[in-house]
Order: sequence, then C-alpha cells, then structure tokens
Amino acid sequence: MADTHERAEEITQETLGDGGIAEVGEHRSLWGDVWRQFRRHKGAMAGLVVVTIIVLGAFVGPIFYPHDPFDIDVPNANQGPTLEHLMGTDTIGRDIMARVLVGGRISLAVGFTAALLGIFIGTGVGILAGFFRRLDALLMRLTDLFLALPVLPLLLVIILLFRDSLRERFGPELGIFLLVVFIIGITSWMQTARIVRGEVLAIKRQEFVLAAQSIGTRRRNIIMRHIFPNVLSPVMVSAALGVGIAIITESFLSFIGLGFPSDFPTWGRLLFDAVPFLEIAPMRVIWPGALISLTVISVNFIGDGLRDALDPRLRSG
Amino acid sequence: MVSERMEDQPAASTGAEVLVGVRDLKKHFPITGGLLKRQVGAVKAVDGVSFDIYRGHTLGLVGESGSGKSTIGRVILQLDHATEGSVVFDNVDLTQTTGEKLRKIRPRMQMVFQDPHASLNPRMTVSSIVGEPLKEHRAAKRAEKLDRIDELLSLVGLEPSHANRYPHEFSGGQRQRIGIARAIALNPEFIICDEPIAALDVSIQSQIVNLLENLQHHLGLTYLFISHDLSMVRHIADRVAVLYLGKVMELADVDSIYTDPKHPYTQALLSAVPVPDPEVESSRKRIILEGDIPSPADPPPGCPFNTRCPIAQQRCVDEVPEWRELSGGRWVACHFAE
Amino acid sequence: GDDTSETTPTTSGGTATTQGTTATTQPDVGSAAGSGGNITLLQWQAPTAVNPYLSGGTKELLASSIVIEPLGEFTPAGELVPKLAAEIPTIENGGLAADQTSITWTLKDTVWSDGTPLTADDVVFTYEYCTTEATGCTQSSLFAGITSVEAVDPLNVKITFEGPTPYPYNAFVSYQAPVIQKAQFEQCIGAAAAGCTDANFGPIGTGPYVVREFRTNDTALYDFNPNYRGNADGQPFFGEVLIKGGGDADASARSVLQLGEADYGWNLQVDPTVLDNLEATGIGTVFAGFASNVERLMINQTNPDPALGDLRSVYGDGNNPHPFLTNPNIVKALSMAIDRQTLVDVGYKSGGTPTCNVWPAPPAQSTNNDDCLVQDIEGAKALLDAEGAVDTDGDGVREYNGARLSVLYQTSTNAVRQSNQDLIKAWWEEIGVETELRNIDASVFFGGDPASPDTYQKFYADIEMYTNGSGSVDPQAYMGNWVQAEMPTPANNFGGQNIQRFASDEYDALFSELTTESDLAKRAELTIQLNDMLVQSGSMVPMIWRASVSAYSNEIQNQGDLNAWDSEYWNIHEWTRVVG
Amino acid sequence: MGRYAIRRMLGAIPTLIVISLVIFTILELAPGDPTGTLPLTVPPEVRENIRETLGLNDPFFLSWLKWMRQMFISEPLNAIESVTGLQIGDGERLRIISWASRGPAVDTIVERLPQTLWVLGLGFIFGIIIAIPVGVVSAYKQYSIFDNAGTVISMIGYSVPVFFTGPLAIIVFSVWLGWFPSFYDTTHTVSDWSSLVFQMKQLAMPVAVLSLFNAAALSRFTRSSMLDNLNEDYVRTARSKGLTENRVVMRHVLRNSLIPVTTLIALQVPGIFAGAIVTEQIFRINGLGQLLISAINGADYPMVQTLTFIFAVLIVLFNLVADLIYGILDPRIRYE
Amino acid sequence: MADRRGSSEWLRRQDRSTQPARVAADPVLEVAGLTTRFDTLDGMVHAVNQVSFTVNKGEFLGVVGESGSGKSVTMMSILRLIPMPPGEIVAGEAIYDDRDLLKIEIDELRHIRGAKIGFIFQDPMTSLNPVLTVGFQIEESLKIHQQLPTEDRQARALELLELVGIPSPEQRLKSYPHELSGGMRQRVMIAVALACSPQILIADEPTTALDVTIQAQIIELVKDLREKFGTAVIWITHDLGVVAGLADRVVVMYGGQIVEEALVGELYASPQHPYTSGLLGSLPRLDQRGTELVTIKGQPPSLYQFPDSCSFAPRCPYAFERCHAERPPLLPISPTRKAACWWDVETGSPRDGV
Ligand SMILES: Nc1ncnc2c1ncn2[C@@H]1O[C@H](COP(=O)(O)OP(=O)(O)OP(=O)(O)O)[C@@H](O)[C@H]1O
Ligand SMILES: Nc1ncnc2c1ncn2[C@@H]1O[C@H](COP(=O)(O)OP(=O)(O)OP(=O)(O)O)[C@@H](O)[C@H]1O
Ligand SMILES: [Mg+2]
Ligand SMILES: [Mg+2]
Repeated sequence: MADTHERAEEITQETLGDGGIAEVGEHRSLWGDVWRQFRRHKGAMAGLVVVTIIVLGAFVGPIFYPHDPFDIDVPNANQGPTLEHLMGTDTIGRDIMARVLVGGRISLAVGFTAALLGIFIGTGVGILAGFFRRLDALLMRLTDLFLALPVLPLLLVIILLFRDSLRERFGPELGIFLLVVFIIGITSWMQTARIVRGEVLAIKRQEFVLAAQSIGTRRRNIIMRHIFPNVLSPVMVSAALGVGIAIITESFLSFIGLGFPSDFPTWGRLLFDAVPFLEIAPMRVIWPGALISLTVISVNFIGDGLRDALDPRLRSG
Repeated sequence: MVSERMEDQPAASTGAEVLVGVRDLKKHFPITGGLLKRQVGAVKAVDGVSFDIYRGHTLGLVGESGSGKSTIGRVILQLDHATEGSVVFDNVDLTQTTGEKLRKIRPRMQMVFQDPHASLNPRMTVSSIVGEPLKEHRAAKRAEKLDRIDELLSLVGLEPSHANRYPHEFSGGQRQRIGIARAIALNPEFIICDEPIAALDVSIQSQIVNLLENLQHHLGLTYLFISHDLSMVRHIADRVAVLYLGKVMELADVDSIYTDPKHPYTQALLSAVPVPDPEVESSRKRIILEGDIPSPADPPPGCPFNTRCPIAQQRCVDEVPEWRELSGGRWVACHFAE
Repeated sequence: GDDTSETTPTTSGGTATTQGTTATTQPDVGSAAGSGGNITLLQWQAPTAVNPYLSGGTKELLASSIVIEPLGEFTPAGELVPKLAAEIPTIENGGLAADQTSITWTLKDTVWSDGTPLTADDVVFTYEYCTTEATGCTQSSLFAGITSVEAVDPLNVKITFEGPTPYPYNAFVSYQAPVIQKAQFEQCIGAAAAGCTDANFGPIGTGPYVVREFRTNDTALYDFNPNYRGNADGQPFFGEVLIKGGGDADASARSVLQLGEADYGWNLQVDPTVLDNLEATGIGTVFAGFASNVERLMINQTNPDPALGDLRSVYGDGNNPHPFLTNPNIVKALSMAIDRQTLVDVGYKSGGTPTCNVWPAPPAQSTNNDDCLVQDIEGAKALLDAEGAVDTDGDGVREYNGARLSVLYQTSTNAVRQSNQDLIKAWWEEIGVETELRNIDASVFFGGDPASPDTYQKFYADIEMYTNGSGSVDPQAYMGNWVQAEMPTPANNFGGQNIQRFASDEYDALFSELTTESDLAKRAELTIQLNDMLVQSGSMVPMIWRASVSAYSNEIQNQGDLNAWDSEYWNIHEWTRVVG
Repeated sequence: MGRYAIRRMLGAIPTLIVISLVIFTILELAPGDPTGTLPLTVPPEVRENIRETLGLNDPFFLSWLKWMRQMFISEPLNAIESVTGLQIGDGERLRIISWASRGPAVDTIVERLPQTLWVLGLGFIFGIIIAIPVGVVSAYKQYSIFDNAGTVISMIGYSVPVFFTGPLAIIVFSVWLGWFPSFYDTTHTVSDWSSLVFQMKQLAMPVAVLSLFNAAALSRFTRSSMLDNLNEDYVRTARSKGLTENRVVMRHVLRNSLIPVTTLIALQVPGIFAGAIVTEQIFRINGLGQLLISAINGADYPMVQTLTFIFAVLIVLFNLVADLIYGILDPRIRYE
Repeated sequence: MADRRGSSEWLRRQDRSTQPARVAADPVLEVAGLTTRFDTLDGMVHAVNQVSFTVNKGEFLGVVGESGSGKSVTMMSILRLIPMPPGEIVAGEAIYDDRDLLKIEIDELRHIRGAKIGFIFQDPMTSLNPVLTVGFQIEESLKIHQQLPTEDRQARALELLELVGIPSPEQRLKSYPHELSGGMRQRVMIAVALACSPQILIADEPTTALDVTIQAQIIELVKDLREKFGTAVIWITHDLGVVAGLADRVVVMYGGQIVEEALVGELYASPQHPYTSGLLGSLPRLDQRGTELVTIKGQPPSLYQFPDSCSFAPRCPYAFERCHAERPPLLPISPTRKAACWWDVETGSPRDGV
C-alpha cells in the first residue's frame, strides 16, 4: 500500500506536469440541475403551485371549514351558493364545499397511491424483463396479456369479489380505497413496464454496466445501483401522468357504478351525482369537474416539466 | 493444430512471461428467424483467434469497425461467454471459471472503455464510481477507502476535491481519467483499453495516452490496447495484431509491422492512414480497397479478405489461409506472404 | 264477435266493475286503425326478448304486452276485466265451479295476427309450454296448483285445480301470463325453447301490434295488427310503435319532458327536484300509478353474527334469535324515529306516499298502524328507555341485555336508497342506535346466487331495505311469503320469501284461513289482520308506498291512469295523439 | 410481411386462450346471478329451475370447453354458412346463447356492430384528423400561442371525463339550441339525402365528444414525436437541399413522426372501448359498450364472455395492424 | 527550421500542378465578421466569434479544429441552417454572388442552398431520411431547383450514383438508407449534395464516422469529383492528416475563432500559432517512440463568456500579460497567411507593430 502511495505521488507529478486539470466549473448536483431546469418551465411551476394549493385545500381545508360533509339538513336541501354554503347544498342538504374538500382527499390519495402502485409494478416488471433475458419473453407476454385483457369486466368482478371482504378487514372506507387503488394500479402498469424495459435494455448495453460487471459487482447491486437510478427519469414522468390517469379512472369507476359507494364523497362521485342537476345547479357539476381537470392538467404540466428537466439533450453536460 | 504451434511461440520470440493466452477463441451471436424463431445463422463476431499477451507489455489490436475488437475484449474478461476456445489468464482457464471463483479473479483484470460519457453512471458521484470496486470486494475499510479514492484520483491527475461531483461536471478527458481510476482501483495486472481515446479530442488524446503509459510503467501493467488509430497504436504498443472480420490477419512486433507489413490487408490499412504532412501525403502511393467489409453474419469462404484483396486468387476463395509463423516471431494468415 | 263491453263480472280483487276504462273519449270515428303515425316509447332498460315466459322482467313483459294478450287483465284500479275472454268466470255466471276446484274460460272469437283463429288449444298449449320444466319458464308459479288445462271446445277451456281455490285468477291473467300461439311455439317447448329466437323475438299475437323488428336490448319496432279485433273501431290509432331502450332514467325523462323527442318514458326513477324541473317545461306530464309496492325495512329476527359461521341468519327452530331486534318495542322505536314524509320528499315526491302497512292498497288498507306516520324521536327514546335499552357506558350507543344497539343496515346500490339510508342513519344515531351502512350491487343483492353472501335472502345483516309488492291484485300469494315454511334456510338453498325469518304459528293459522275463504269482504279483513300482525311483530317496518312513475307527452291522449297492476301499455290500442 | 403477420396471429392464439380462461375464471368467481333481474315475485323454485336450464350449475371447466367449442367451431361455421348460403354438416350446432335474450349472442353482437363502428370509427378518425395537424403545428411553432393554447385545450379535453362533457353537450346542443337529437336511433337507415342529414345529426355529438377525447392525447403525442424528429440530422440535410419548410415538414418530418404515433394509436384502443362505453351510455347508442354494461349488470355471462373475448381479439388485431403499418411507414422494420 | 525546405518544395510542386486550385483571389464566398451565439438555459454560448475567411473558385479549403471550436456552426450559419432559436447570427456577412446570404429573403436563400452550395454532414447514419428511398432523396433537389421532368430526374440520379461509385445504381435508387453501409451512405450524401452541380461543397467532417479504408475511398472520390467539376470545397475535419493531403489552404479554429490561416504546406512546415504547433506536436511520431507525447495541457475553453482575451492563453506555453488582457485579431503575417497571436514564434518574442 505504502509504495503505491509513493508511486502515486510520483505519477501525479508527471501527469500534472504535462496534462494538468482544468478547473472544473462550480459544483452542481444532479437533482439541483433538474430543479434548476424545472423551475424554468413556467407551466410546470404553475402546475406545482396549483397542485400544492389543491393538496393543502383538501387536507388542511376541512379543518377550517365550518361544515361537516356528512351533516344532513333536509330543509336546506338543494340550495344554490350562499354565504353560509359557499357551493350550495345537495339533495339532502349536505354542504357541497365541505364534500368537495373532503372528496379531494380521497381523489388525490387514490390518484397518488394508485399511480405509485402502477409505477411500482411497472418498474419492477420492466426491470426484470429488461435485465433478465430469460424472464423477458414471459413478462412481456404477461404485459401483452394485460393490455389485451378487457379491463372493464375484470374491474367489475374484482370489485364485486373483494369489496366486502376488504370492507370487513379494513373498514368500509379503507377497504374500498385499497380496492380502487389496487384496481387502478393493476390495470395501469403495462405502459410503464414497456418503457422501463426499453430503457433497461438500452442502459444494460451502456458501458458503465459492463464496467460494473467487469468489477464483479453482484447482479442485485447492478440493478439497484446502476439500472434503477437511471430509469428513474422516465419513471418519474410516467408517475406524473399516472396520477392524472388514476384520478380520471376513479371518476370513471364511479360513473359506471363501481367506484366508491354513493355515501362516500370523491370528486368523481360528486361529479357523477351532480350531472343530473346540470341545469338546475350547474356549479355543483362544475366544481368537482374543474378540480379534477385542474389537478390532472397541473400534474401533466409537472410531468412535461420533469421530462424537459430530465432530458439530457436540453441540459449541457 | 494451430494452438499447438502457438504453444511455443512466446518463448521463441521474446522469452517474456505470458499473462494472457487466447486460443482459438470464437464468439458467435445467434440470429433467429422463421416461424418458430429458431436459430437460422450466426454473427461470427470473433471467429478463431489466438494470441498471447506478455506480462508488462502492450498488445495493440487494430481493425475496422465491426471486426470484433470489442467482442474479443469482452470475451477475455468473461463479460460475454465464448462460443469456443479458451482464455488462459495466469494459468487459469477463464472460460471454465464461473461464479464466485470468477468474481475473485475479476479484480486482477480490468477494462477502460471507449465512451467516457457512457462508461460512467451519471447518477453516481466520482467517489462512489471509483469506490465501487473497493466496496464490492471489501478491499478496504471505510476510512481507508476514502484515502484510497483520494490516492486513485491523484494517480490519474484529478483532485481529491472532485470526489463528490457527478460525471456530467467533467470534460471528456477528465471522465476518461475517472474511468481509468476505477480500473486501477483493485491493483489489476491486466487492463483492456477498448478504444480509450477514440472519443477524445486530439489535444486531449495525448494526455490520456501519456497517463496510460505512466501507469503501465509504474504499476507494471499489461495492456491490451484496442484502437483503430494506427498511429497511436504504433506509439503505445509493443506488438500489434490486425483483425479483420473476426480473424487475426497479422501479428508482429510493432516496428516490423509498420515498416514491412506482410499481409495485403495490413498494407492497405497502413496506406490508408493519412499522414499529417503534406509532403509525405503528396508522394504516397495509396492502396484503395474496393468495397466494404463483408457482414460477419455472412463471411466469404476461404480467406475473409478475398473480396477486397488486390492480390486475391482462386485459392483464396477455396482455402482458408493457414495461421503461420514467418521468421522473427511474425505471424500471418495469407497464402502469399513471406 | 260478441260485444263484450256489457259484461260486468265481480272479481275477488275488487268491487263490481263497469268497463269504465273505455268509457272516456273514443277516437274520432273518422280515423282509421293505424292511421296515427308512430309513437315512441322510451324504456331505458330495454327489453331483451318479447317472450314473457323466458325473460320475465317487467321490461320484457311490457314489450310483449302489446303483442300477446291474456284472458283477463287488471285496470289501474285493480279490477279484473276480460281481454281475450268473453267474460270473467265467476260462480254467479257459472264459469267458476261452486266448489272452486275448476274454472272455465270462454274465449272471444278472435284471430291471431296471421289470420288464424285463436282456440282453446292455444291456451292449453301455453300451459304446457310454461309448465314443462326444461323450458325454464319464469312465470310457472302462476300455474301452480293446477292439475290440468283442457280444451272443452274450440272456445272453452277448463282449468282444474288440486283443491278448492278461492282466487283462481292467476293463470292466463295479466301481462305476466298471456296466451301464445301453439302453431308458432309448438317446436319450442322444453329444452328447445331457448333456440327459437325468431319466436322469442317476434311472437305472433292477438294484440293491437305485431313485431316488425326486434333488436335485443335495444329497440322493438311494431306495426299495427291489421287483424286486430278493434280495427273496426279505429283501434289502434298508431300505425307504428317504437320501443327504444338505452341510457338512464334521467335521460329518458329529459327526452319526454323537455325535448319532446319521445311520447312516453317508463320508470323514471329520477331525483324529484330534477323531475319537477323538467316537467315545468310543459311538454309532458309525469304519471304515478300505485299498486302494492312498499319500500320497507326488513328486521332480521335471527342472529347474523359472522362468528356463527354456517348458522348465521339461520332460524334454527328459534334457537338463534337476534340479540335485540326480536323485541318489537325496540323496532317500534326505530320506526318512530323515521320521518317517512322526509324520505318521500327527498327521494320520491309524487312517486311515493308514507305508509305503515305491508299491504297498502285498498280494499285491505289497514289504518291501525298509522301512528307511525309522524316522526317521534322523543317517543322513540322514551320507548327504548322503557325497554331498558339505555346507554350505560356513555359512548352514545344504548345497550340492551348486554348487547350494543349497533346495526348493519344494507340495501342495493341506488342513489335514492343511499340518501334514504343516510337520513335514517342520522335519525337512528340520534336515538342512540349505532348504524353502519352498506350497499350491494343490485344484480348481486337480488341475484339469489346461493354461493354469494350478499343476497337479500342470506340476510347477513341486521336490517335490510328494499321494495316488494304483490304480483297480483289478490293478496293471498303475497301474504303467504311470511309463513314459517317460506323461511330461507340452508336446506332450501336460501330460497324462500320469509326474508326476515318471521315465525308465528298464529300468523300461519290465520293465513291458512285466507286460503280457504272465498268471501271478498272476509278476505280483505283477514288481509288487514295479517298485515297488522306482521307490522306489529316488529319484523318489518314499512315506510313508503311506492308508485310506478312514467311520463307522457302532452300530445298523447286517452291513456287513462297509469296502470301499476298490469302492463302500462294495457290500453295502448286506445291511445291517440292530439297535435296542437 | 405476410409470414410475419401469420406468425403474429399464431402467436396471439395462446394469449387469447389464456384471456378466455381468465375471463371465465373471473366470471365463475363473480357473485352475480342472471335471475337477479327477475321481479321479486318470481319464487325461488322457479329461479332454481331457470338456473338449471341455463346450465348455470355446470362445472366450470366443462362450460369453458363447451364455450371454446362454440366460439371456435360452431360460430365460425355458422358465419360461413350464413354468408355463403352453403350447408355444412347437419346444421345442428349449439351456438352461444345469451341468458338474457335467449338468442345467439353473436347475432346480437353483429347487430350492434354498425352503430358502434359508426361512432367509434368516426370518433377515432376525426380524432386523428384533428390531432395530427394540431400536433404538427404545435411542434413546429413550439411555445407559440397556438402551441400553448393547444396544450391547455388538449389537456382539458383529456382530463374532463366524457360523462361530464357528454351531458353538457346535450344541454347545450339538444336542450338550448335544439340542433341534435339527444339519443341515437339505431333503426334509422340511410336511404336518401335527408336521412343522411339525420344520420349526421345524430352522430354529431357523440362523435364530437369522442373525437375531442381521442384527439387530446394524440395531439400531444404527435407534438412530442414531431419535436424529436425536428431535431434530427436529416431535417438539416433536407433544409440544406433548399427545400421549402412546408416540404421539409410534410415530406420528411411528418412520416417519421407518425411511426411512433401508430403504436400509440393501437395502445389507445382499449381506452377507446372504455370511452365508447360511456359515450354510448350517455347518448343512448345501443352499441357494443352498452351491450357489455347491460350484460354485466344482468349477469348474462355468455354474452360477457363472448363480448370481452371479441374485444380482446380486436385489441390484439389492432396491435397487429399497427405493427404492420409501422412496418410500412418505417422501411427499417422488415418482417420476414 | 529544417521543415522550411520541405514547404518550399511543396509550393513548387503545387505551382506545377494542374489542379484548378490556387487561382489567386477569385473569391466565390466571402465571410466577414460572422458571429453566432446560442441562448441556452445555461447561458449564452458564444459559438462563433468574428470569423472571416474567403473561399476562392475551385479552391479546396480545409478547416481544422477540435470539437466544439465552432467549425460546424460557422458553416451552417452561412446557410442559416442553425436552429433559430436558440441560435442567433448576431453579426457578419457572407457574400456569395454579390448577395449577403445572411440578409437575403429566406426564399432567395433556398435557391442557393442545395443548388449553388451543397452540404455534406458528418454522420451519414442520421443525415439521410430513414424512410425515404435514396432515389427520392437525390431527385428531390433536382425537382426543387431544376424542375426537371421525372425521367430526366431519374436518369440524372442514376448518373450521380454511378459518379460517386455506387455499384448497381439502378437497384440502389430504390434502396433505403439503412440498407447501405456507412461508406455507401456517405457516397449517397455526396450525390445528394452534388445533384445540382453546386459551386461550393461544404463537407462537415464527412469521414469522421468512417473507417480508415473507407475514408480513403471517400477522399479519393472527392478529389476526383473536384477535378471533374472544379467545385470549391470546404472540408471540415479535426484530423490534421486528412487535410494535409487534400487542401490548398487551411484554416485553424479554436474557441469559436480562426486562429491561423495558411497554405497547407506552410502550415505544417511552420505553424505560427501555438495552438497549431501544439496540435501538430501532440501527434505520435515514429522517431519519438518510447518517449512521452507532447501535450497541450488543460481543457478546451468554455464558450460561455465572450472572449476578451486570447482563448488559448490559459493553455499556451508562451502566454504573457497581453494574452490575458487583449484578444489578438487575425492579422496577416505574410501575403499568404494570417495568425491571431501576440507572440511571434519566428522571433520568439511578442509580436510588435500591432
Ligand atoms: N450482442 C451482440 N449481438 C449480436 N451481434 C453482435 C453483438 N455484439 C456485437 N455484435 C456484432 O459483432 C461484430 C463485432 O462487433 P464488435 O463490437 O466487437 O466490433 P468492434 O471491432 O469493436 O467495432 P467498433 O470499432 O465499431 O467498436 C459486429 O458485426 C457486431 O454487429
Ligand atoms: N443548437 C445548439 N444549441 C446550443 N449550443 C450549440 C448548438 N449547436 C452548437 N452549439 C455550441 O456551439 C459550439 C460550437 O459547435 P460546433 O458544432 O460548431 O463545433 P464543431 O467545431 O463543429 O465541433 P465537432 O468537431 O464536434 O463537430 C459548441 O460549444 C456547441 O456546444
Ligand atoms: Mg468496439
Ligand atoms: Mg461539427
């Protein structure tokens, strides 16, 4: 050891003598760079602000809002917006604003968790398929199968099958929540899996993976250290898009009568229940509709921003 | 028969110790097709290659793109499995070694890659890149490891203060230095340099070559230096092997091959290299080869070079030329060379 | 043929009738049959077939009712009137045997739409068709208790019963049991029934219309029947009828009431506010027709505790009683806490009336339970206190004999039911009864799959809510649901209509009295007694007498009242259009 | 290419068999029951009898095999017979019978196909027709007002559920303006000019709603694909040849950009079916989507099985077609 | 100093040569003060700074410099082919045929692109449209610029393919680029560029992506073609060997500027700019085998700042104060050559008089 050290100094002298090193620019961390880039994307920043406001509104808002979303007040049913009830009341006199705020919690939670689940499955399958040649054909077949499987009847049946057992185990709210999240997750991972697989195949060919192999890095470590961090950027973009898709899917499930039960306010459910009142009380439809759209749009913009920020072509080396 | 003859080759020529012996090495990538996706052919990327690399020396490996240079490198390091043949490293046949045993040998042989952008994980800091081999082989304790990383960085001419930065903050030449630091981290005996300077600017190339030479000198390294830059190979290598379509055409010490190439392909290759001197250029006779290098999936019969060879005859199509030794430790695969 | 309009039989279902239904405006003498253009009927739940015997949902029955006809039918008021029969057979007119073991129907002289005459053989064949087991006939229960159906002569058909049958008007009466043509269905009996698509989609009938084109689950297009017996009177008025399916009740209501795209919309279970708003456009009118449908709470008399495993909600000879719901006063308190009028206002408006009876319709309408019509939260609390159901541990929920008054309250998934559930839950929690709500998809809840834990028959809950009513004007079959033999048990695969597991020997005895009583007034009195017994037992809390709700375009005339006892199209041959 | 297509089709068979098995298993597990739609007055014995006659109590594997036979042998033979008029065998074949209608499921599906194709097809085609130009212009004028507006509009189009835009369209165009009927008449046949106009009118709203939904995602994707290609070297080559911008974009960039878009279109197909289900529900078009929903609600399993299976076949087929189009657009892909 | 003789010999030989080159000052293209920059998210990239040079009729001009020195941007700016934005041509003129290419209408410029000035790009793999046939891509410029009827176009395309030495050209017309090898593709690129017999051919590193044996083929081909048509050629490369045998005159770029300009013989014999000499010195030499290579220490300059001083100064062994304070302009130091350096290598002292 000691003499390598000596030699090192010697060599350093020589190498520096002729080559030297230029000053390397100021230190910039990888994610710092991404953030710098992201901040320049106006749409993405606006999206981030809007999503933050919506999330705060949903999770903190109800604490300050005076009405309970489940309080029935039949004499005051079907009111338009008033100072008392900012968005009016529904058919049995519940405050719509309170319901929209609380509904946001569930919709957002569903959106984010389901996207996370979908991404988790997709990334897992994608990495396994891309990395292990033996699993590839099998997993890709599975992906194709899921893509070709008509999901609607599947959804129906899964919901019918497990709704009550889950309800019993986790209580009525958490049970159905888990179910909806599971269903959206299980039907939305295929795209991510394909993207990730493609990415892994490309990364696997890159020399730094070969380098790791030549060092004798174990496969587990190659995946965790080299492959996974590098597929993170498409995964992040997929995740951002996935949130929007999950929120819409939840509302779609409500529409076909499969989502949350009708006594359970989510944006999709509120929107669906209010559609017949489109003429009488248009705002009742507009509010949840607008919030769904706003969230999805914002999240999409964030996804756009992330994509740009993570695109190496747009960043100087 | 070929390998038999090769056995006594090193002793005959230089007397130096053989560190790596490659015998009749083949690497065929299957091509699948048809209704049932059966194998219908093979890309013969490396098709029967034999050579020795002497301890402390540099073997240059030149050839055109697609001739199989990188594949040879990967197969020697067992990053790809050989289809046939053996790679003997310090008396161990690597093609027969697997699992943990192979992992134990890996630190002794390393690789420096062509593309300084692709060979460093963009999501890892310099210290984790350089430290990865140490970590994987538990070669050093934590504190020692940090010292060792500093030491390695200064060995390759970088400052220890750069350890916490990411590869994208460095220029191509500096990245290549990081790659070299990683390769020497475990004190290897043998390093394969796969076109380490091809992606660098002319003004930086010489820096890296100097570094490699210095390291070799001080650490007693053995190199397989892969390149298509013939002038740089001439500078750095002791012996040179010329590869064409997965086969070695000619192997000799560097001086003889550059001054007196025996194989028509070597002759053509050398004559095609432009010389940065207008005077020489204007008086040079060029051998311009016709056509392109054939596809390794469908190599021509006989001598692989027969489709472009200016002196080819019917014999070259009918017969695979023997890999034979000429005088003075020169090896050639041509019917007509002498 | 004979002029049958004079016949005024008395039926057990109602008082003496005149043929008042056609007494209103007759179509213009000048207008020929089929000259009235087309009429569009919206049935958002579209019919899947036109054969009432194979797919016995109301939607199919409706679609077939304008093509094939029964011997007798009910008016909106519940009176039985002849259709294909010349008159309603009674003991007085000799059609019904004095010992009530057989009945003989005389047919009108009528032809099928293909021109062949209707004969007693067709009636006999209909009986055979439906009672052959392999046919899978959905209406076979209407023919229960019959030993034979014979053609006495081409126009007389005799039905013989197993024993004395005080109410013999189930077979061949109402749109549930019309007469099909033997010639057409002869090859379609038994296992072959399902394969006869042409016949099932386009039965030949005697009614005012014939099927021109039938698209399952989509549309049914009819032409007027040129051989219809009313042609001479200019009946039917419309030349073409289109039954259009698809969408939902909201969209149907809009089409009829606001856009004028259709002339009639069936089963408009729409939020009352929305419906009122649409009706205000002034293009159409909402009609409600009351039969015997009652939205009720069923109170489980057995213990549904999941810990019981296979014994869950099983009567087990009374050894498995519910911990507190077998106490009628506790159930009474629950009933008192409910403001039925509010439930109606929120979910039904004109489509419902508060009721306290299982059998809500005259003449057997009881008034003995009417105190429940006014909500009385304080009274309910007092009653619970009096029963010793008090909150001993201060968690806001009462306990009774050590059991918490905590109920699982289930129903089928449906917006109105859910809002009613929400309201009731709020009231119950006010009187200290904890309530967990649960809703189950209708196809599962009512599906009756013995393997499913979620059917209303399994009743794995404390309380469940749904609507039921009698298929017939006569209450006998309906009241028979609550005898002990009807209890769903593992032995009968949970088939059986005594859903709440109500067990009373007294009730069973009273019911058997009803099955032999032929005097109408007495029958009504017995029905009231049975009704009161059920309600007061605390095994059932009736809440809303529900109407069928449909809407007509204001252009449609002569449709009369909405018929909830029979097909809403029962008198379609009399409908006309007045433009302007 | 032909051989490739055949290979892909053969390769799809195991997938489809697995899918049919999955569908069967799921429906077997499903708690619904076809007698659930009967009035409560129908007594339990009758229900049990009906279940028996429907074959509901048959063992699961047996009914699957039976269905497979019907689907792959009886129905194709029957189709051949009815098309060619030939009689094959004795004609006594058990077809797949719907539990709800007691009629052959496939006949109903064939009956429903036209309206679904009209709406889906037009919605799809118009979606593409709108999306591609919008995507192209947005990309070419990146960050212009048009591009930004396009981004916002398409994101709204994408994020607002059809069951919101649909009723809104009905309120505006049927109720307020009275331009279009609010429901779709499946019996309407186009015979002359005025009936064609009517057909157009009744298609207008569903097609518009569906096109917008389809166009939204597609235009974004076209845009990004165009952007990728606009940065390619060959575009610079084309410009260096002196081509007009129009020609550069239309001749060189567009075709290259459409290559990945075809894959996306194929991947969208399942989503389009889902969108069609909602659209059909809202505009009361009794097509395949409505059939599926009502079959599911009525627990009409033979219908659900057949229909979902046909959907699966269509999805597989669309992917195959997309692959082939991919091959046509991109000469680098060569299928042997 | 010994090399002096070599260069004069070379000049002599050039004078004798029959090549159409070296016709004194008959410029076809005059570029002056060209300045291009890119407004990137990381800041302004000063890619080309006040570049001036001329190309004479039939002349072969070599442009050398390392990666990022602004060679491509300079040439693409002339035809306004850089992406705008982020690129911007801030100043300068490029006079061709009495018109300033940087100012004329884009439609007018379009008639020059491809027709009068042909362009060959570095990477033949990506520079051809992958989905269009070779024939189509060659015929396209004929169609645009010469409005030839279809048959003539085909005939001409065939002729062009033969000319660039592609075997069985009839079949190749229908081929797609991916069906050809790299060398063949680059030949096709040349055919595309030559389709309308341009007066100037700009070749941006046309052989960098190719193997040496193929590079030799392409170089021979361009030599031949130039002799046939008398086209002026601007050949961009970073391989000093390639221009040595090809060019009449060489321009050396560094950090977005021209640092030296000279006849080819002069340049190799006596480089006047330290960068040029460093570059030549860093090439491995046979006679110095075993010894270390000479290197230019340090890294290429950052282009994020506009050069106020000599951009090579940080790496320059001769640099003195002035170099760090003032940017040396490109000035003539002899009738045939120019250099941008404050140091005079001839005398070994700072250049005076400027
Ligand atoms: N994984 C693989 N599968 C199939 N063919 C391969 C694979 N890797 C390499 N080849 C083929 O093997 C041949 C030799 O490739 P190799 O990369 O060794 O060439 P090379 O001499 O290193 O070329 P270059 O100078 O371009 O790096 C090529 O034709 C290549 O296409
Ligand atoms: N589109 C662009 N956006 C931003 N910067 C650019 C762009 N194109 C070129 N540049 C910058 O301009 C500078 C000069 O680039 P140019 O391509 O002219 O170099 P070059 O001399 O041709 O190098 P090479 O030998 O690598 O082709 C580089 O620093 C490059 O980063
Ligand atoms: Mg290689
Ligand atoms: Mg360049």
